[in-house]
Amino acid sequence: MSYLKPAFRHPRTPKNKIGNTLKDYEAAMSTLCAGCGHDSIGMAIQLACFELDISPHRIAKMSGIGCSSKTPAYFLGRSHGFNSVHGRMPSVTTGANLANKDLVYIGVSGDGDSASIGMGQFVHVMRRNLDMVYIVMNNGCYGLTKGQDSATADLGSISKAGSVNAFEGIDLASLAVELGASFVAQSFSGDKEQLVPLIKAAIKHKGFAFINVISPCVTFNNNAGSTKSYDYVRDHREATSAIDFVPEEEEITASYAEGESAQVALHDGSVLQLNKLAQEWDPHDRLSAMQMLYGARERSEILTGLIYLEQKPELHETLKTATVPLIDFSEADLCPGAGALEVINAGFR
Amino acid sequence: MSYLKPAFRHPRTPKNKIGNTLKDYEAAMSTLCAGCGHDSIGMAIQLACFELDISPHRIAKMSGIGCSSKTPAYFLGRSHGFNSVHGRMPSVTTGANLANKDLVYIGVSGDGDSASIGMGQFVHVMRRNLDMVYIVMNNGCYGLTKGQDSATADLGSISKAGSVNAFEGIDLASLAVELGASFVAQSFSGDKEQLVPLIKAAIKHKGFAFINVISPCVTFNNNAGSTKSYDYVRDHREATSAIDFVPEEEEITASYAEGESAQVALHDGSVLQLNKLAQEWDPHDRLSAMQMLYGARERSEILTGLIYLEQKPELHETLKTATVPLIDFSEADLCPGAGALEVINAGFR
Amino acid sequence: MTQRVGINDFVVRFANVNGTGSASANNLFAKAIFRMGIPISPKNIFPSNIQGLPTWYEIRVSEEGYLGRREGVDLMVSVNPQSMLQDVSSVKPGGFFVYDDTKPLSPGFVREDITYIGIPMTEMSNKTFTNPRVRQLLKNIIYVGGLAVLIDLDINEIERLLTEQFEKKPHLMADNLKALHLGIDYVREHIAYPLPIRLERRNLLSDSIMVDGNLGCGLGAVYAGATVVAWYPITPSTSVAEAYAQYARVHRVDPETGKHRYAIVQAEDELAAIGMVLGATWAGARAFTATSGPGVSLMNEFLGLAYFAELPAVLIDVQRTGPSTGMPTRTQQSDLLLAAYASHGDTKHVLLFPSDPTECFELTALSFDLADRFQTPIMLMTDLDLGMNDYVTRPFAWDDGRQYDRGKHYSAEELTELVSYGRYLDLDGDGVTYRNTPGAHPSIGAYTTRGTSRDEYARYTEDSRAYKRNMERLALKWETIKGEVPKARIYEPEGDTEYGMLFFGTSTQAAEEARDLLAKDGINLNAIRILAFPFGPEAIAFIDAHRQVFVIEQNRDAQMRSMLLIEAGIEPTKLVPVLHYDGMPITADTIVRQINDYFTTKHRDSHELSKTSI
Amino acid sequence: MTQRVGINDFVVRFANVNGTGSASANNLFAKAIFRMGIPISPKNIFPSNIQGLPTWYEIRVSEEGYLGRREGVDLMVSVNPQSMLQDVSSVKPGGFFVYDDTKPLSPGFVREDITYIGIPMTEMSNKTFTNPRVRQLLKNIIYVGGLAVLIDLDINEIERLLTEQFEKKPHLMADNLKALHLGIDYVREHIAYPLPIRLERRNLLSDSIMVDGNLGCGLGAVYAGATVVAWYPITPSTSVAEAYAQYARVHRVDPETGKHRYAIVQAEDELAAIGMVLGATWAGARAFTATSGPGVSLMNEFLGLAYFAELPAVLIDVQRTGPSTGMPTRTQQSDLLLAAYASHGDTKHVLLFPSDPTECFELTALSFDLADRFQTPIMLMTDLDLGMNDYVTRPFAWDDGRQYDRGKHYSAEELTELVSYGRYLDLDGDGVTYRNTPGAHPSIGAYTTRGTSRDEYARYTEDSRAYKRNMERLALKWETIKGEVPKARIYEPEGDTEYGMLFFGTSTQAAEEARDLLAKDGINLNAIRILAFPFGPEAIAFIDAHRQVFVIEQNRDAQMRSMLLIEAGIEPTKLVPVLHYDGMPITADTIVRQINDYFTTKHRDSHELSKTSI
Ligand SMILES: Cc1ncc(C[n+]2csc(CCOP(=O)(O)OP(=O)(O)O)c2C)c(N)n1
Ligand SMILES: Cc1ncc(C[n+]2csc(CCOP(=O)(O)OP(=O)(O)O)c2C)c(N)n1
Ligand code: SF4
Ligand code: SF4
Ligand SMILES: [Mg+2]
Ligand SMILES: [Mg+2]
Repeated sequence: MSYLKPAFRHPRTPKNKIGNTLKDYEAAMSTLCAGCGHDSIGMAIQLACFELDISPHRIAKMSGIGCSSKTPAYFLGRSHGFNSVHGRMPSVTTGANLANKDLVYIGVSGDGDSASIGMGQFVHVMRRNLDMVYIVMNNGCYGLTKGQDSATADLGSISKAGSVNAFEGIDLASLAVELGASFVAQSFSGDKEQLVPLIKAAIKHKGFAFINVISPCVTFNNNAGSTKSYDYVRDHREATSAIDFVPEEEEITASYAEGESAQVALHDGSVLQLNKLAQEWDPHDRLSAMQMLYGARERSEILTGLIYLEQKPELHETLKTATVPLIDFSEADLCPGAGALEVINAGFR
Repeated sequence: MSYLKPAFRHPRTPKNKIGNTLKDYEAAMSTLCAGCGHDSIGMAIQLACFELDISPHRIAKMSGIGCSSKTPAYFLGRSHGFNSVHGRMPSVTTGANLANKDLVYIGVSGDGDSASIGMGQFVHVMRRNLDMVYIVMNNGCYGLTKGQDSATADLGSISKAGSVNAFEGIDLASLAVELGASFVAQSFSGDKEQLVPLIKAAIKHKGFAFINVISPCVTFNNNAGSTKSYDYVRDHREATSAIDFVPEEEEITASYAEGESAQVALHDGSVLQLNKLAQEWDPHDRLSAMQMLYGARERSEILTGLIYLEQKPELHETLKTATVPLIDFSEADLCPGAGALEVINAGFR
Repeated sequence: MTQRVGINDFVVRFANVNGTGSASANNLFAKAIFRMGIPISPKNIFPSNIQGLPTWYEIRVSEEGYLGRREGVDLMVSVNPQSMLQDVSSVKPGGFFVYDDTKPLSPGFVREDITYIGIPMTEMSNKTFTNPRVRQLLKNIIYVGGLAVLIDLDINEIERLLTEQFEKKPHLMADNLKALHLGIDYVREHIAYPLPIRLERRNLLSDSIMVDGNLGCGLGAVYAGATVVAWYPITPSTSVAEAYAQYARVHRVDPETGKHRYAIVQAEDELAAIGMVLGATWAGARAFTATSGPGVSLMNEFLGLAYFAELPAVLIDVQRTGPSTGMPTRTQQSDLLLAAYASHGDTKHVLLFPSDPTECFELTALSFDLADRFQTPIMLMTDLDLGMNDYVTRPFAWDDGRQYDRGKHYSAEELTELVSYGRYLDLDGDGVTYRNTPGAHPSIGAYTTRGTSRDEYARYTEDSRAYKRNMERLALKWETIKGEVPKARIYEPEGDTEYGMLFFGTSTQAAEEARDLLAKDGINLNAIRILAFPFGPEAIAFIDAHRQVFVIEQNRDAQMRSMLLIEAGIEPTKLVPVLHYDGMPITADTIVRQINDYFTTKHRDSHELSKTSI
Repeated sequence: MTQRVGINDFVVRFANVNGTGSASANNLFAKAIFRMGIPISPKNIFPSNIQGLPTWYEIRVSEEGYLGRREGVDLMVSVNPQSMLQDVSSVKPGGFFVYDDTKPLSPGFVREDITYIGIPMTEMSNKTFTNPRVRQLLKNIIYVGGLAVLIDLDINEIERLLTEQFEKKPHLMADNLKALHLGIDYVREHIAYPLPIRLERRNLLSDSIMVDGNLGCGLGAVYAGATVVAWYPITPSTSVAEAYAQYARVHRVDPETGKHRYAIVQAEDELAAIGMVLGATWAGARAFTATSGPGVSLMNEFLGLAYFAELPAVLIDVQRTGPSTGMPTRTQQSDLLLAAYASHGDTKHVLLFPSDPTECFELTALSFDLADRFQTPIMLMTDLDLGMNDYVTRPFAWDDGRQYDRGKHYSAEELTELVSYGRYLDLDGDGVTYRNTPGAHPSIGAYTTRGTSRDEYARYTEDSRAYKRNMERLALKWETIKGEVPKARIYEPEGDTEYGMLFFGTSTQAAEEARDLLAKDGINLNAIRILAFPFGPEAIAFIDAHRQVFVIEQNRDAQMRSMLLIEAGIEPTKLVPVLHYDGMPITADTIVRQINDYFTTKHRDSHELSKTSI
């Protein structure tokens, strides 16, 4: 499937099943640097939502602070957004989701936002398996504050200013697997073919869906010697598989030789079709996912594609909250009333 | 080697090589609950320092907030201590160590202190490979605030109040391995035979040495159904190996069958002698350490002993700071003086 | 020696070891007095650890209804050898010292001016019971029995309370009764009773309840329709979330499906807790957090976001003794300045000051209305004394006709009818603008909430004028709020006087008593109790109308006075600080002493305090 | 049309797109004027993004030495079509509008009352250079050349500056010179020059330097012997740490071993940054962090610990426009209240207020002495305007005879001679006690630093009296500090007047100018500049001596005025707020306008502002 040819076509502007054009998923002009990877990711999000026939107003865009966290201003203009404070998007999204479980929560963050100041919340939102899509636009640097190394910068990576990073980088994907994220993928802002189906699957996944997207910063970290430059990533990426997102109602037609492909069912019945699978990789096995990641790291490869997927209770299931969103309960549903208070008073006499 | 019989003996009170008795390593009476695991860990720390012949005043005790973080008041009374704020011991220790690299930094923390509020700092102190010993006194609950589940409480573990923990616990040991901690071990407050040599090795290790010590909370989390109770831990622990700490000057005498034992050299030439090794475990291989931990978890075992060890630059090496502690530089060493300022001024004219 | 005499007017203090189960015995004792219809105020004075350290429980009995703390102990019940020396010395001359004479009293503990009463509690308990834990627990019930006889506490009330408590555990009941009567019998046989300080039934409290403030807060949040609670454990606020949970489990669980109409998250820290609250209110729910000083410090950045992005939030700050970790199990009113101006930049926050558990309930419930109406954080400034001690207080009340005030908020239908929607458009000229719920309308109303500056249509801007317009509107909103928060309570004037006293929260009971005491000494003071910040015009008018106003508060730096100076344009010499900050609840004596000092020294006209840093 | 006229007295503004290399061309232009010995003050007005949005660079030229911002542009250099409409309208009547006429000016941009000067910068650049990036960069140099001719800027100075800059890159030098002369030649050939607003060499600035405040801070920290720096990037403070690093690399690296006599850690966030600073000072080093409002909010809890546990720390707060994320690239003085009373409980913190880069250097260096002397955080309250803009200022100076004042601190030898050591024993009666260095002495001096209450010997205690003694000592220390922080600067009295003005930090330049302007109008004001909080007696005396004092500050809520009310017992009506808070640096005009308004309206005697919430 290609994102360039939506299944449903219209003489002029293609519309999706709910009658929206791609334009309905667009927003204000980006003010990021021309060529910034983040903008491509925003476009991929738009496209995924368009193709999944989600009404924009049922999507909530959540972010922290950084160039990456600004992107919600540049995609999905008809969705509500919450551009919060630095590193705290996970908690804000948790609260929002608890209040209204029926929106699609798409959180975008940066590597500074998530791996430095936001590390604590990042870890804990995974632990709670909050039902959301969490995309880190990972450029190995602090774009908005002019290019300092971030905690995901690889050891030895050279910044535009010429300094060599002396610390080991945090691998967000393996960290997510370790911490029990129920959907973990990795991709590249320059690879829409892979990114769009991954975002779709992430949206359809019930639980915490993490996508670590390498997204080069053209202004501060796209130089030779940087391991987050367009060139470097293009040369070093290695996919776990080719990937197709198949909506629930479509039939899966392609057939592949045994052992080379797999189908991963998502919560609502849609399917991720994985082709040309990497050897010895079982997307449902944590340890196998870890091995893939460690192996790739050893070979200086950037592993992309789906990495790990598991179905387990998301936060509302864990907390046993009502099926109806909490914001839909009326005063009558919530307030025990004067009568109950009499009984309560009596208990304190 | 047994902690009950120090090598050097004295007719009455045994003294160590620098002429101190164990008493010189003791402190005020504990105010923790009788039987609290934390007190045993404090005693193990004292013993390790005594047996390593470290002068107490060259040790700095660092902690956050919690019952665990109070323990520095109850061990090593002749060492300076810094009982900081909740979850922030790592940053305080980082600063102290940068200022004076020549002290032995022993940080103690709780699972609430490290895995919840302190997660961000915990992650980053590992990334920096700060030269310190970091002990989490892990009881799966918030002792000092009366027993709430902590983030390390296992899924399904039952608290004294009878509630069943609905969240997956964070495995601090595998997290530490994942994040590049250069020394990772796990132990049990009730097992001094294992704990004391591990603490000694951690002190001798140059870099970040993490020991996750299961330390039951007798008051709030020692009941049946808790996976952090004395009984549960005793029944479920599984050691990676038996362990002996051999100071640098001693000769290693014991001999073991090939493949069943290993010697791990520490920075100063002392050695950890590992006997009855677990199968397929290489303490120098991250992936192997991960596999051990994941395997144990699957079998509901608590893996104890040394888990992973690596030599890599600690923070001072990374930052290229002077060999002499920074606090030892005088004004003359630090201030460029009036002459230099003239040159600087000229540059701004 | 003259023994202290008094009917329904004395202070009993129990000296125990924490973690030994004394709390429930002491509560039993207090509750029985309450059931006799006599006003009491119990205070728990406990250490910041879990087991083995001294802990005290102090009950003031006051038929006159003075429920502030009072210094000095009339009757000490000493069950803790660790603190015995200190306990002996805190008894007032003529007072009584009940102790466990299983072991003889050491001569160092003997004072000539108090009466010693030995009861061999341990011995009796050990003789009668076998299980060591039970022995320890029932030793406490033994002294309750003994005391009952000594001070004429109605034994039927105690037995009735035990019956209620052990309804479902009859085996425990028997042992408890046995222990109770061991104590009763021992005193009846060996000691002259009753003491000159004793109780007489009064039935003054037919309607009152006895409950702590944190319960009031948690219950108030359930009643106000809060559905999302995010918190991080910290003494003394923990029981707020617990109380909410307790009542939500009863009243908010669907009996058929077992599904919850609420969500409680124990967050990873306070930053996350307040973040969750803001996410939840943004999405349209009512949400709150409860914490104490260190938590408020950590929430600073988010509080600024909430102020500026205009998000409702309710924060219950159960204050404890600061700064820093301070004394976590002691009380203080010292987070005022922090809370009022939390976060960088120009910010101001609404504070409410409850002074008893009933107000905790009422003002918590009101907080949610105010938060929705003004789209800003509302902080309930309670404290350890109020939050964790039982108070005899008016019963909780709820008017079933009351409706939640969700403030200015467009429904999807209303949005459809708008020509254009501007989230920050001040349509009514009161600085308060219209929200809408994310997801409600397919095409109108979507905007991005942010902490950066934006125009009336919520569009990002760095335009100085748009920024300034917004800041001016926020200042206007602040003016609007002044008229809408609970008014200060002005007391009936006390004769003709130019002097007033101003207080709030848990200083109320002691201040009221001090006022009466001073009046008896011929010093008349008018009085006002502040219920909210910002201050309403009535509070300013009160101060303006007096020559001098004593501002009574439980902190070192006269923080309420500072806020009055900043916000109300009051001449500093007018406001005389009366301060108490040692971590114990304030007493009437302290207040009387400081006010008397003021009048008897030269300070009268140009008091020093107002000129120095206080 | 009358054209604006003026020698060495006008405002030039450059309208550029950020990320296009205009900054260095504009700096070149400014520096060349500076080299002619004419006072200037450049201001960068830049967006909070990295590339593609409008950015302005404004230079005020003022022979009289008025270096505050001035409103209105005399000469606009428009190189950004995006903002052209706005740029046209901000030119004063009679002013000049230089633009790139590669494309014709759209008629909508034409005003009758200003003079348009077209220079085909893009065309010339594209014709001459091939590489697109070079074309963009050198277009900027072209307009510098053109402007030089227009306003008589000394071309030799520009060439000399280029030579210095490209000393090691001769190939760049040639292109730059070529571009410069393209501009020069074009104007000489096509346009009547010079304009009526123009420059004349004055050589007034023989000793002065031109530098920004953040550099001053970073350099000051190197000189003061700071060895540990922990920070987290945030605009506008980032360049403080960068400046420190830059000078440390030169002056603190052992030439033989390459080892550093300093350690800089980019922390994971601001909480960690301040934590590291406290750890370092605890261990005996001098350490600092630099941040802005959001960072200070996050550091609140640690600041309370530092106050209470008495740990030195230096925090450089480069303030920006709040609240919340606010306008990150605009200036404000609005973190004052937060900083002064940061953290829960009773806390007070020392603040210093530099007003130029030289003072940034001096006061940063002093901060380390004060922090060590008083064992408490010292916050340097600078701001974006001062931190990121170049100022013409006195040269940095250092007295080689000066010695670091490490405060009360026992050496190992002194410890040995002590009978007993109490970390918090007030031996000198000034509230300041004796530290020692961990690890220094084998048996004496070890104690535990903590945020919980403790006695004089640093032993944990929950004793109310010990707690209170400690809090009283901290209050006493605060009194001691008042006499030791830099005194306010009182200006030469201006005739005979009952009125005064009070200002601090970056309001200084505009306030001084306003004072002169008002004096010309017959309104005489005495003046005082605050350099530190707590306020010294000289500041209070100044206010006491005047009938009315205008308090000038760059925030909405009159925060400095609030602090004066709280701390100094001043009658509120006395302090008239003069406020500016739109994110742009304050101007003399704004101040003059507000003060004039005050005198021309009824406010004079009972001004409203002081009675309402401001
Ligand atoms: C509390 C706080 N600290 C620091 C900052 C300054 N700041 C803004 S963005 C940013 C880092 C952005 O890095 P990243 O998240 O990787 O986003 P990018 O710009 O690279 O996409 C920082 C440190 C801030 N806004 N708030
Ligand atoms: C900022 C802050 N939040 C909350 C608290 C309250 N608090 C004290 S100890 C503690 C948790 C302790 O748990 P842990 O670290 O596991 O230590 P333990 O007592 O179990 O040894 C908490 C939440 C605090 N002191 N500071
Ligand atoms: S600075 Fe980097 S991350 Fe930011 S917008 Fe530009 S290219 Fe993107
Ligand atoms: S409460 Fe638990 S952790 Fe705390 S001292 Fe007691 S047993 Fe130990
Ligand atoms: Mg980044
Ligand atoms: Mg714990």
